[in-house]
Amino acid sequence: MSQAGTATVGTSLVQRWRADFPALGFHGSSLAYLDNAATAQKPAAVIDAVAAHDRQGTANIHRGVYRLAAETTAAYEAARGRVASFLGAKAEEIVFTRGTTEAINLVAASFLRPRLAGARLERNVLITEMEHHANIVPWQLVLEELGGRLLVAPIDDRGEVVLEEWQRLLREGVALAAFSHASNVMGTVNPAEKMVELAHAQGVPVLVDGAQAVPHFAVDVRRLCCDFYCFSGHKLFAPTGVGVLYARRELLAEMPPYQAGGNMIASVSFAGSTFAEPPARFEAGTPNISGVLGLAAALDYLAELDGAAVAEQEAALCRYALAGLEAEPELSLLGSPGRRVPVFSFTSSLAHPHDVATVLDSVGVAVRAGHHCAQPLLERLGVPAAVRASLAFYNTFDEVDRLFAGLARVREIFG
Amino acid sequence: MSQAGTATVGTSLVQRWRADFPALGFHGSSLAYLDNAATAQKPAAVIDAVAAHDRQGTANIHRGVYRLAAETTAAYEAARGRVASFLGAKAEEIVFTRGTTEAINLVAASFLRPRLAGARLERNVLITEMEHHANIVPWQLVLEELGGRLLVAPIDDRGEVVLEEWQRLLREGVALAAFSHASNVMGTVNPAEKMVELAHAQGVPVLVDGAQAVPHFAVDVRRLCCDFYCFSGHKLFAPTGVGVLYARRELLAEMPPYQAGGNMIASVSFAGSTFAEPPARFEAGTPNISGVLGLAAALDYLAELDGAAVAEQEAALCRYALAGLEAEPELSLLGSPGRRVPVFSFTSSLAHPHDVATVLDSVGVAVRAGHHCAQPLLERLGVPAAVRASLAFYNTFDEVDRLFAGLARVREIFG
Amino acid sequence: MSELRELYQEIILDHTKRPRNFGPLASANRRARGANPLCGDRVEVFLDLEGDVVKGVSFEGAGCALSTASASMMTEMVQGKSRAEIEHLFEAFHELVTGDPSRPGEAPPELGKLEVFSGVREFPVRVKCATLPWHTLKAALHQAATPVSTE
Amino acid sequence: MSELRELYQEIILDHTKRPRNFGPLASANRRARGANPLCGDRVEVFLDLEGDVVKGVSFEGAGCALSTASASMMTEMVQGKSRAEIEHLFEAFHELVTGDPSRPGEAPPELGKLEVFSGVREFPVRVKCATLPWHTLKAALHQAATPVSTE
Ligand SMILES: Cc1ncc(COP(=O)(O)O)c(C=O)c1O
Ligand SMILES: Cc1ncc(COP(=O)(O)O)c(C=O)c1O
Repeated sequence: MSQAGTATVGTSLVQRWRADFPALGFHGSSLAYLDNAATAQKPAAVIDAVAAHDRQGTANIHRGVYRLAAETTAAYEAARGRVASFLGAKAEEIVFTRGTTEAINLVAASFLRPRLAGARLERNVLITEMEHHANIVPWQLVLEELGGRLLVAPIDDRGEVVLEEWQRLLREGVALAAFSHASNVMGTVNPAEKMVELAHAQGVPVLVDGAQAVPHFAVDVRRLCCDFYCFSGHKLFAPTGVGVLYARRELLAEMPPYQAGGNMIASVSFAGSTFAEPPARFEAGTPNISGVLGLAAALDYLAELDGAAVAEQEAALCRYALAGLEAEPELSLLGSPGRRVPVFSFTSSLAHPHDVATVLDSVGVAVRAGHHCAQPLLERLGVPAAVRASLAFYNTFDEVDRLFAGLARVREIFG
Repeated sequence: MSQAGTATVGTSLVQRWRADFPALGFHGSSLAYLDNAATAQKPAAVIDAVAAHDRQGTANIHRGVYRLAAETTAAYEAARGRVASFLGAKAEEIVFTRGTTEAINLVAASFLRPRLAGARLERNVLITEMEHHANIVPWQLVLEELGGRLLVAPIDDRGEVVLEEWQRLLREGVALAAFSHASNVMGTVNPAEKMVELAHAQGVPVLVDGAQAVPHFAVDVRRLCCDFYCFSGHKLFAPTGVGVLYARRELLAEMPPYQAGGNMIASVSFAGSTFAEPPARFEAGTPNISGVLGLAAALDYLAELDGAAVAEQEAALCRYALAGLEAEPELSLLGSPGRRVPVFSFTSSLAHPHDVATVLDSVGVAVRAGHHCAQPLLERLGVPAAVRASLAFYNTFDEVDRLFAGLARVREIFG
Repeated sequence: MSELRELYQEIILDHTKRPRNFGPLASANRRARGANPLCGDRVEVFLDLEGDVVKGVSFEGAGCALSTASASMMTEMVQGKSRAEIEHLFEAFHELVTGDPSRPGEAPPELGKLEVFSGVREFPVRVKCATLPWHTLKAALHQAATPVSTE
Repeated sequence: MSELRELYQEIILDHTKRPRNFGPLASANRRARGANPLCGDRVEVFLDLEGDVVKGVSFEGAGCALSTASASMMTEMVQGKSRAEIEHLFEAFHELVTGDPSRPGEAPPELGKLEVFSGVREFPVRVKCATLPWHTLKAALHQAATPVSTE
């Protein structure tokens, strides 16, 4: 497989990006990190922002009269504004969570639960067949408790949602529809605007799980028109322990609290308590302050990159990896979506995914093997596990070649 | 007020401790940080551990076959073991949360809720009058929803729980008793062993909120015999966004999941899902990996200090600050507990707490003013707000003197 | 230190210690409550509004020096003024206390002695203390004649 | 690279490709299921236990090379052995695959050709693959005669 003609962005530009990520330099050529869909490496700008905050003195937020507390609070709220502008939202529509999983749990607890507790006709939740466990199980638990069914829109053989089915199921008493903007297994980018539009045509509110989308393309929640959007910082080159729930202001305003404690209350007495306005109402206790600052630093870092060059490099890498994987006769790719992010899952007719991953690891290629927290999808696809290689803009053609070399080694051993 | 005779630990030792905290050096003598009960500054050991992890390459945990993932998982689980040994518990009894607030919310959701959902006679939760909102409101929300009363054991004029009342109320159909190991307002250290013993004599399980305790003295959950214990990393010189729930193994084993998503499941299908064993069952999604590693680094850092010297210095500082505050005629201290941590709240007859804090800030003393997330306690004490100065082992006599100088300035302006 | 003197000017301390127009107003036909729950400041504003004009005004409450002095001086300033004049005054006051500290500029003349609050701009966390009484007054002004509370 | 050859020795690859004693056992009076949900490995062990002694044993399932080979070789090794002997064997096997890689040491002779699994100790995340069949066998051994599943 030749790289000629595919590498459109200068190698030196990619090398400059790589230099921003200490971990890539630390491992040098001994590691091709191709597990970016699980978590991304962090640029020095993020690591340093977190460290600098703590080195220069931290304080708890929202309650301090003194300057250090006021400054920390201002920085925390500025980060909220930064995230809002990243998504095209308003600051008061941004709730900080631990990650995508907690964001979805928050919606399950404070939006779905109260809806189902009322005697509504709409008692079901509609998802798709390609969801991550985080976008399945929180709904299941509420539905089991309060009564209601999980409806599942099927995918076709390319790994794309069957839109007619999505549309049909939306009429089956749906209280909330939820789908991933991009699949963490097949890389499918769903036609989110269309899916939201179809849902809204039935008056159904929509949550979009953007965990695998935001690392790869720009998202504007106003254009999407979705009601909820969520993502994880750690997959977007930011620290672990911080994520985002965007929710339309009108929805947040009606939602009861999620967790309870400091910061989310207006007043407390033993007779009863009243709650703060959103977003504070949904951020009980001391938040992950340094994580939030790290997330803002990651967004700043990304904004300073040449966006067109990043997109071009990712697209070229994506084509190159796809072509190479399709060329191997022993491999079966899961899904062949029309629009995709560079996330590829496959099985080998020669070896189990775990063995493939072990061999790849031994040649310095980090990929994931398993069910990728999407057991129902893998069941639908008829495989118990798969290997997944997922790319970030900082990956190189050489690293993809390393993956191919590792797959050749699998053939040598198991062929 | 003279320091003679009070400073028993050599100044040079304290200066060495201070050198471990970059923020103290960064501000130099321009800042006396006396808001440690809100959040503590971080030692370089913690900041560097977090940064080093991300600089050397991170991976998501629990699901990776490759070495970097295995190493990260091992480090994460070693941190769990580290926390367990810190508390005298077993690793599988440690659940990582965002902080104390989330730990209590978890117990409210996965322990109290199922208990009250059953048709039990015990439908009440017993707390004390000195609790933080985090140890009040989560119970209120569950009690309001499922029916049950919040019982409140009163405190006496010294700011200590009236044990006879605690004992009496324990007989009033209590499903769970919860109290703070140390008060975040008055500094009171509650007789935790005794209070747990009294509860257990009535068969009542007990949660101890250790947020203000662990930064000041050693805690052994086996000796305490409590059922749940929780604390926040950020008050213990560790990063924000990580906290700990200890729960007895038998209790965790029976508790249903809290949040749902990746990592906490055994298997997922659209028909229903089964859940992992504790503690994984309670840690849905990607956790705050670097925060957890930072917490372990903080515990290691603290373990390497000369514990006796730390205790001596804190005790001497505590006596010194207390004597000085008691000597000012315009100040009224909230509580005068027999056993205490160096957390002091007071009001001034000359100025409102906010004005006091502003004046103190202008002379470089960071203290908190407000209700300290303990409105019911302040109501009981008859004050709408108070100033709080809270010390850590790294504070100095000079810094306490600076507080006194600031209070003199308050007298000048408002006297 | 000098910032502190700018903040706690004599006139402010005087109003803090001896608040004017303090206590309920018998003739009030509007009233509103305001609170800053995080710091415990509470204020209640009583208003005797005749048509568009403030005939009488008083306040009650417990708060810090800034909110008490602000409430006290506010009651003096708005006496006899129309809604529109008060709105304008509040805007100017808000501008005064939130402006960029590095570009002081002249306070508009209509503010009169309220100008002493210019020191607040150096203390952003205290802005709410100074403006709470004004927000509460505004709530009272926009009320129907029956008194309700706003928080 | 050489570690990899240590791990995937010929005999292991042979058992992976042509597992012995594969399929249900007609005479089975015990059976147990084991699973490693995170990687999708599934195994079922069938046992014909007469008194204390394994008269027949087979397995079924889908898994990686290591779990398949481990299951296959296990069925060969435990044939005709008593419970106590099997317990002992499992302990030795466990020791073999989890031992400190930097201190290799001799494998106990009773392990026989199971020794080829010593390469697993270099791959701690793969230990569960090799031991899953053994855990499942143990579950079957400790069962009452009626078959139940263990996960
Ligand atoms: C599509 C999708 N949704 C949700 C999640 C859960 O994200 P987190 O573990 O950060 O909460 C992931 C990541 O694994 C994902 O890929
Ligand atoms: C006694 C007590 N409990 C609970 C909390 C809440 O801790 P966190 O905000 O870290 O969740 C605090 C800290 O404010 C506290 O002092």
